[in-house]
Amino acid sequence: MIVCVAVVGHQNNPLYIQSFTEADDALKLHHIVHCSLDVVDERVNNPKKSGPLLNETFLGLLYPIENFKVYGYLTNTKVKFILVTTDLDVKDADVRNFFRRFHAAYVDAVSNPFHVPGKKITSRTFAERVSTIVKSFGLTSAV
Amino acid sequence: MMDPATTPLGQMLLEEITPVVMVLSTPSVEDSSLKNGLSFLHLLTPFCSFNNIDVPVRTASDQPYRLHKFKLRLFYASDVRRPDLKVAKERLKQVITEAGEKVFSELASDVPHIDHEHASSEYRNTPSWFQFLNKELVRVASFSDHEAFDHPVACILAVSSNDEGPINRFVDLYNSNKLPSLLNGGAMDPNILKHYLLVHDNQDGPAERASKIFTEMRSTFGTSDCSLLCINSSVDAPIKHQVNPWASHMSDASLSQGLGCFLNTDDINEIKNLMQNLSSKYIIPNMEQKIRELNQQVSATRKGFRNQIKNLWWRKGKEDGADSPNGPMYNYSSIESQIRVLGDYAFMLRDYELALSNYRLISTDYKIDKAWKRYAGVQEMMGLTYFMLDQSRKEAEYCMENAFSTYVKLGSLGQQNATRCGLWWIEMLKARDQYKEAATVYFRICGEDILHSAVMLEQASYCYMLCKPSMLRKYGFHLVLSGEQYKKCNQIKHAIRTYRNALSVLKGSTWSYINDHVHFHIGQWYASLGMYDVAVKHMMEILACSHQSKATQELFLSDFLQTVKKTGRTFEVTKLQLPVINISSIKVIFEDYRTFGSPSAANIREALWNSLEEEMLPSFSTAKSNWLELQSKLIPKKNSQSNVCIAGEAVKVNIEFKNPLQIPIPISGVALICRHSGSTDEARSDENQSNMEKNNEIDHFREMSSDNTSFSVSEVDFSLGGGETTMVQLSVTPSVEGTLSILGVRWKLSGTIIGFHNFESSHPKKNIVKGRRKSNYSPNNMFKFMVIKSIPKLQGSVRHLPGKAYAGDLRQLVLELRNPSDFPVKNLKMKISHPRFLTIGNPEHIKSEFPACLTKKIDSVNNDAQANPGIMSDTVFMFPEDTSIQGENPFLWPLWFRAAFPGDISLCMSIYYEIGDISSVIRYRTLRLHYNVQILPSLDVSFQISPSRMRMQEFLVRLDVVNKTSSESFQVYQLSSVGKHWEISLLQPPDTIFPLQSLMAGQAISCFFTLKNSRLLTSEANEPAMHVRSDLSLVPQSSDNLVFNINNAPLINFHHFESIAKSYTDQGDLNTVDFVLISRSLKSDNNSGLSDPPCVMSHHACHLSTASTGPISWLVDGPRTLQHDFSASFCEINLKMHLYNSSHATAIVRIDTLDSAGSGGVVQSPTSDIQAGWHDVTPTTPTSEPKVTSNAFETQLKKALSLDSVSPYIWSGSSSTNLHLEPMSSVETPLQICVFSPGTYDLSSYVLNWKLSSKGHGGGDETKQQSGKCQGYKYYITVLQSS
Amino acid sequence: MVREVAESCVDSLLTEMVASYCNRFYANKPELAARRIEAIGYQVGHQLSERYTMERPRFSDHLEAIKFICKDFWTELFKKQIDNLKTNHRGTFVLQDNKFPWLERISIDPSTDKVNSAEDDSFTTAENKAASTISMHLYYPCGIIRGALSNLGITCAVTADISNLPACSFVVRVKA
Amino acid sequence: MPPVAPRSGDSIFANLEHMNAELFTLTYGAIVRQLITDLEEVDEVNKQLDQMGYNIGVRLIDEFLAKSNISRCVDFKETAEVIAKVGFKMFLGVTASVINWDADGTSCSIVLEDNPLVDFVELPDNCQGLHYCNILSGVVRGALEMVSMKTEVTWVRDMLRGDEVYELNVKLIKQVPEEYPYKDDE
Repeated sequence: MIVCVAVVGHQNNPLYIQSFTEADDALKLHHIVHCSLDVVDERVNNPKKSGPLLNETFLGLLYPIENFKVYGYLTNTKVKFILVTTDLDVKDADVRNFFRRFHAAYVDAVSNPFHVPGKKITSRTFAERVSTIVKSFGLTSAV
Repeated sequence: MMDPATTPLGQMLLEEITPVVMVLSTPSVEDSSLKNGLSFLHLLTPFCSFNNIDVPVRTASDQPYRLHKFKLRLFYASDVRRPDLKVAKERLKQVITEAGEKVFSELASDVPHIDHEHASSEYRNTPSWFQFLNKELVRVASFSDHEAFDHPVACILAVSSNDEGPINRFVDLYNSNKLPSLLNGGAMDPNILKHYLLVHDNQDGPAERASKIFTEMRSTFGTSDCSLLCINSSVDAPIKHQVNPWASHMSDASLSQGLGCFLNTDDINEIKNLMQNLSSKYIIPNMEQKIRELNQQVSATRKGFRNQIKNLWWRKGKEDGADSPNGPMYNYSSIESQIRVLGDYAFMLRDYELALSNYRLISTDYKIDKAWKRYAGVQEMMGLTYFMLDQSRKEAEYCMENAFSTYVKLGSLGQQNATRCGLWWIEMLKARDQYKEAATVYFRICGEDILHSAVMLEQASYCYMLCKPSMLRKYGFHLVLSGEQYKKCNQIKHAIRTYRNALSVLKGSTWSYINDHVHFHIGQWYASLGMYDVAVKHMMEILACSHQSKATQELFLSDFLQTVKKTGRTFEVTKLQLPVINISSIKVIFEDYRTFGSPSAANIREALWNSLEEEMLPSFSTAKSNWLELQSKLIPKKNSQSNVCIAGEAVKVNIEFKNPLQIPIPISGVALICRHSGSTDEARSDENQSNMEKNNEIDHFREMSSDNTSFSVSEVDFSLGGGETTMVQLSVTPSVEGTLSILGVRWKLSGTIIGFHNFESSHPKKNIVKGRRKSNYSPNNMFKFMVIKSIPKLQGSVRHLPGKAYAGDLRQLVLELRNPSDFPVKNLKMKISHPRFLTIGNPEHIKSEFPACLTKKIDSVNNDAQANPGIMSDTVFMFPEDTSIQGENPFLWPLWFRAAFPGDISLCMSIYYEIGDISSVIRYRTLRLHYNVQILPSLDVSFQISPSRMRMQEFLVRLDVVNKTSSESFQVYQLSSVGKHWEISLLQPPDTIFPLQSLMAGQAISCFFTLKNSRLLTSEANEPAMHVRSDLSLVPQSSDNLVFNINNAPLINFHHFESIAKSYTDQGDLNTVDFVLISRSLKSDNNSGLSDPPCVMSHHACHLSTASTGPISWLVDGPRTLQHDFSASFCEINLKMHLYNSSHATAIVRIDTLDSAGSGGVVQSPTSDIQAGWHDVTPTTPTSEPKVTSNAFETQLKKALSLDSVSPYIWSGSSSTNLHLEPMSSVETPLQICVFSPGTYDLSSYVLNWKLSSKGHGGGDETKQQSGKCQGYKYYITVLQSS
Repeated sequence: MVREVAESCVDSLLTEMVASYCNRFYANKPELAARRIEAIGYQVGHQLSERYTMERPRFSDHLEAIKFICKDFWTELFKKQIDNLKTNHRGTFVLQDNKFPWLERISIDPSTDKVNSAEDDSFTTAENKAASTISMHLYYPCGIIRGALSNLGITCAVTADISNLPACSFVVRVKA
Repeated sequence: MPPVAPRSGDSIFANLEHMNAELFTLTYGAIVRQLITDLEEVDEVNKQLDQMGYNIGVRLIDEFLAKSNISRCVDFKETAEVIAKVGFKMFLGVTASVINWDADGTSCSIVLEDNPLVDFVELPDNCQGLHYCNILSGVVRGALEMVSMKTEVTWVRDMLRGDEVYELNVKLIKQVPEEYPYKDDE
């Protein structure tokens, strides 16, 4: 199951972090997301490591930590989406599909004329959309 | 890549993996060496590492090479065993703690800023205790029996010259049952190279005895294996060694002074030579020798195909060997052990190829035998060998990984080894700049020992920082992790240190959760160390944590407050984040020459006031009075920009406080911080103020807040609920002249900590009251005032002004003014923003009661309107000269209020007055009053006027009244026409119009009047027009018939402003009539929220044009029915047409008579297509006003009658007549028709074309047309056949 | 479902927006009006680029991004591509549209001036008002381009050149 | 001659030049945001939006009449219907319905389930009191004025403020006479 999703701005500032665990591990998840940025940078800066998926928005598995898997996605506008999950076997297709829908939601959120670029995303609609996407994660492999 | 030997790992290996020499000594030997504060072993140690020993060696395959760097490790026999873990741990702990203390004390007070150069360098010279720690951890794993390089290669037997029976001592020194387990346990070959050393202490006397014994030794043990060492040769005073060789080898450098005080240079050289010989002549050759032998054996038994097979078979054979975790026990004589020994010896003599080949050989065996520990050990060595050979990193890492994981699998057994292996591995990775990997290994070797793992995590974090590109976030994360560990085994200072470093990563980032956590804990920990000030500083960072959960917020706040309490003093800090001050909300309200009757008045836009006061203020007046420039002189140039306030009058500041938290916070003692300086010389005091603030704001502030002799500030306490925002008004009242500047605001958070906020540092939006006008206002000026000595200030209010009223409501109000000061004021003037709503009354009105005063008095000649012309025009109203306002009894003046039109209006009035004494800077002031009134729609009145056809200049008026209210019911009381030349009369008695005398909510009625132009009437002399009935009571005579005098103030004034509002210019138009409808509200029991229902309401309709068909009105006059005998002849009928020109210009009128009746309705009058029947909705804006749709009637009539057939007739006489009509005059012209058969005829088939000769008439307005065409109106004549 | 509106909506909205800013709010401060209009464009461009770059690999260099603007981005907006792209390989790109839709639509909009002058206090003659209106209109697309590029990590200055109408070329100068 | 039957909004919309709404939506949003920053007071923004709408309406009406060959609308009631059914559809691609007429047919409500202006929009707290769609009311007012109907248009319900629809109350103030001779057939 997905424990946390995050949007991180192009200056590596958190724009949106939402954890979906009842446990109070917000801090830990923040740390995990925060660290994942290092990996994202690494992936992007020396693409030789990222190999075939050169410049693809989907960065794949960033790193496993404890019992979490951290996936990354980097938009063309240098905005990062981070997905933290506890699932053991994650289908790549699912993650891609998730990020695609998440991205759509994000784009609509920043299309709100009152949203200030680079500021936290406070939109209620966005939050709702995200939670539905998260809930449906893995269930619908229908791309 | 650099030479492996020079890398840290290389160094470490050359240190650690070197031949071990076991030392056995007699007590007396120790005694004599202890004189130098050294054990015998320590005495020798410094001379056991050789940087250039230069010994020729041969490899197993007879390749000659030379050894340069060489080292021996000396151990007492008792120490040749696995070290005690507990002791080691204790020592580590102690070391770390000391390091903690040391580093902590060096900590810079501010958070270290991170830059890579600095960072990496910091790591390059890692805290020495790291290295020491790692070394210890490596050592802990030494003297294991599964590896051979810790096995002693030689043994030194030391006997003192004054031991008795030295020879025997030598013998029983080395008796097997005292030897360490390694040797007699069978793990290694017990008969190792022995060296017999006779130690002579020169202080015990001359060396004869020694030499005697020595010769004896040589005979017994053989010459080569014996040597004599004389020490303590300096008999006299102890000597200081400037470079003390032992110091570096002692654990604590403190007592390194006295070391070796009795050893003179000869002694030292002697020791040097001894060790040199020992290693070069004995140990190395001996090892070399051993290598050769072993190699031969190994190659004999294991090299070559046959041996391989044999070996395999054999191993398969002893498959059933006991399967203990470290595999079967291998005797030193066993081939496996020998191969291992061979490998290790080769390694120690730098013959890495040989070493590697043998390790390879043996590792497979161990693997097959499942001798995992040994296997791991060999893998480990292979890895290191690869490294030293600097070939195939892959292999090297693979081996290390392999070894490590195998050790780990072994659990507790392999733990120390795992750690050691890990450390070596890490060093290997670091040597190759694979810091990231190194970090992960660190992560893997932090075992369950918390302290240990803390250190490892910290080292890991450094690795993350060092890798390229550096991973600062992981660096931070691991620092935090290690910090937690440190905390767990309460190494608080380390914890703080790591957390602080972590801060450097987070600095300036918006990762608030992490940031809060770190700051908070640093704070807590500092507090636990009793360093409260720092603690507070850190905790303050996170107070406004709106993003945190309620619980967390409570935790933070309570902890913070406790800490503050612990400091024991009232903390005073700038930029305390609780509560948040909304800078943009700050608003300064002060009164210089402007004074405000109410707060609401202060909120009105300054521009509005200015426009209102324009005419009153002398500064605006064109006439320059002599004291005007005096005023400008009095205010110094530099102050002209800064505000003026009056001593004794409060300057108010509105500030918005917001509580970002979900928990309530009590705020107390909120007050302004001000500075008052007696001098009006701004510039200098500015200087010292600014630099004062620079050096230390706080003290400056405290000092400010303390002095309150020259001014007094108000203090406010309040409590902010969760997420609450409150606007607080603070005030400062200067008591003496000078300059006052408001520096900031101070408050106390829940009674413990005092926060300051400095206004001038933060630049607020300038929405100071007068800011809008003076856009060049700089914030500093906004808070700076020039205090002048106190002057009178009027207080004023308007009595019983309703908050809500119905449109048309007319009321009498009273303006009340007070002047508490004892100075007189003069030249009062007043100006009102909405004269349509508010006009100034006459003083006598106050006495007379309302509404009676409005009614007509019999004797009163109604020309009050002219009596006070000042009111008629909406200019400034001057109060009479003699008005003096003083003391406690108020000055009263009547005002009239009339709700002109529905909507919310804000009434502004400004009262100007001048100050009696001349010396003051401010000579005049204005009192600004402001009131909001909500006006509800009440009656909706509209008129329609159409010319009557009965008589010239007589009109039919239709009045429509709709009650727009929801509940009120009104009594339509009186209708009056303004002016004196319109007479109105009812067509039907009032009670038929209003059966129940009142107009219910929502009800609409309409009634008709006739309207006569009395002027015309008087000109015609048929009626004596003594007194014109311009007022008309609409209630039955029964009720009290007091008639409201609409030509009297205030009604006439209001009417005047109404008509002005409609922007009609020409008053003199005689064809327009104005109506005033007076109505009263019946005291209805169901009161509609209104406090007091209106008792008199007036509705005004202005400039209703009677001249609907243009200036020309006419009347056809003649018989209506007549008899005629058509059999005799056709009938001629004579008619008269009266024409009247109501315009100011002569008119030329042409009457065209049209015979064909069919062409009846070609012509249309300009407005004929307006749908009759609907009228305007209540206007919401003053400008849009009811337009009365005139001659609707005519059209209706036309429609009505257009059906019936018209039988032809002809106009006799000319078909067109031309007439001249003088202004305001009437003529009459004859008309004649011929009718041929009896019937009813409509004589409307004629057209009047009229034209005004434009001369004479001011053609200013376009509303009046210059020429036109009028269709004749219906005139029916019936002709009967006379019998 | 992709929602659609009549083109005239956008046209009249833009016309009115420009009119309001030039004639009502900043009647006598054209440079301020221009800045506001550009800012509006900037925000729109910023948001659109986010939207239109979904589902596509990241651009590895400036040229790629510019090309994207010329092709897909332009097509989304105007149902046509930029007709000609030039660059001096030192950070200046010239995007030429031979028939810039907005230009021809707004420039032949007769009612604009009438309506403007209705509540207009600055007395400029109709034709140079028309000219100024055109240039004012161009601040909007310039803003869009700048916004889009900056969101793609390219800070630049964008100007429009209408020396040969109806062709219109946008000059992008990338800040080094 | 009898007026040509007005074509349905959809058919006009179909063969009208149209484009995807995003540009329109975002542009409007940006304008509103900019207005707020420039004018500071929300009421002022409302006013300006309405003004802009009015000007647009004044211009748009001709195209509207032309495209949907609707003969002159005399009756207010009919006009309102046309605006709702045809006007909104052909320009914004959404259909509106006209409800609760008052007794004397001078006031009604135009109701929209959604409209392209407000996609993505969420009002921030400091902008309550903003009529985000105020431009629409202006357009309606302006258009109606061109067919000589002076109206007062006000928002009754607004989804951005949590209502379930957008409701626009149109109130006829007066019908000013046409400039040119008015044929009434007897």
